[in-house]
Amino acid sequence: MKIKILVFGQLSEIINASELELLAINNTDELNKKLFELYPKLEDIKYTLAINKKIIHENTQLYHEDIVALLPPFSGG
Amino acid sequence: MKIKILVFGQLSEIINASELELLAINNTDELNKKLFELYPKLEDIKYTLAINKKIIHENTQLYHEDIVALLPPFSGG
Amino acid sequence: MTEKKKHKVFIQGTITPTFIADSIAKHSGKTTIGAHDIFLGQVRNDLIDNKTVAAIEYSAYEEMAENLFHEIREAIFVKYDIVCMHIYHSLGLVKTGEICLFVFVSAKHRKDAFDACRDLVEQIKAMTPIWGKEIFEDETHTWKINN
Amino acid sequence: MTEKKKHKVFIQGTITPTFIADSIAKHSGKTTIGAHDIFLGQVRNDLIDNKTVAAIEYSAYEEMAENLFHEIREAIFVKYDIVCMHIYHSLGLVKTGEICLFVFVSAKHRKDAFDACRDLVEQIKAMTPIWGKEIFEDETHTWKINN
Repeated sequence: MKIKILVFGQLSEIINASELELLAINNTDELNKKLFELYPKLEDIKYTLAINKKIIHENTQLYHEDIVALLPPFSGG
Repeated sequence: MKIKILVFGQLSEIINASELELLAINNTDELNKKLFELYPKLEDIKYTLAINKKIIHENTQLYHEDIVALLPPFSGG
Repeated sequence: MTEKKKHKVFIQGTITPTFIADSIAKHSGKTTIGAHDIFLGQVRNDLIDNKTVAAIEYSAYEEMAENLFHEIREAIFVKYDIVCMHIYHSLGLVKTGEICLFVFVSAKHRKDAFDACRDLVEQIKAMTPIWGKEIFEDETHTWKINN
Repeated sequence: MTEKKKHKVFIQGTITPTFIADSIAKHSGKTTIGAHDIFLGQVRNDLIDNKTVAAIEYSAYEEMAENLFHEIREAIFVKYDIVCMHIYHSLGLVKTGEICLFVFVSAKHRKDAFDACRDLVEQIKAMTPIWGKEIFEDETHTWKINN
């Protein structure tokens, strides 16, 4: 099982990439835990997750080839 | 004593002029009375008076060379 | 204060998109501005008693209107935190689909721009001695009523 | 409905006054319109920790933003009695004094134009995945925070 992660805004400076792939992640809680291990500075910044372009607010099951976006606070306009 | 009357909007169609002069008018109540005598159709249309570009809402003394404007409801914009 | 008084509001005929673009472009040097709100009034082809409006002919008590525009401007500057404000209103004939009113408010933040622009438009409609004669396609006319 | 989805929101670089003028001019054929409200966002030269913003570089999750713009549009059309609506947002570099957001709402009556335009701007700011990187004159940067 493979998850594609898209990284935006200031998070891309912490992760130092705009895209990454993670394997064997079952849900978004696991994903966040994994990300905090890999990039401890992520814990300092509030971000929201979107799965396949839909924002989620609770722990959500992930499936093979899901696209998860890490969205820091929006600042358009 | 001479008062200059400026006539605007649809009132100019009733009075058939955009300007007129009246003599020996002491206040705005007298002015309205005189106008209704001269142009009975004026009674059908709500209008406001301005003396020297200031709107008045009560009977007001008039002085020589005052300029009184007859203002039908505004419809700018 | 006296400088503000010089602002010319009335424009003969319609207000063109090019005129609006030039007005917008002039604000690029004012770098404290973060938000503009622009209101445009456009002449509608209203159907009144089965006749279609083809144009509006605007007239005004110009001197009195200019005094009032000045007073309204001053009060808006006191009431809202805005950077600048422009008002243009047509006189004479404006055809359906053409623009007859251009109100332009700029502020640091959008809330002030929105609040001030709307307030300004309402005051212009309610308080300034301007009249619209709605001219139908058959050349008869009626006098516009604002709501 | 599908036609509305085709609207292109993102524009590379600043939105020019000429582009805005062309957009206004295109509405002269829509003679049921009586009122336009236009909101423009302009890049401010904010002072942050003693450094002056020289430009903002915008990025977005474009596919997701386009879906959201579509949803926001549909909801606004249901909520207000408006004739048409256009949204343009810059991507990439926009310098101070330049325009980065252009929201254009047209309606028969001014109340709907004002209400819908403001609602639209607030929703765009709150809901669409767009980010502004504020670039200072010394080429360092910070990430914009909306309020």
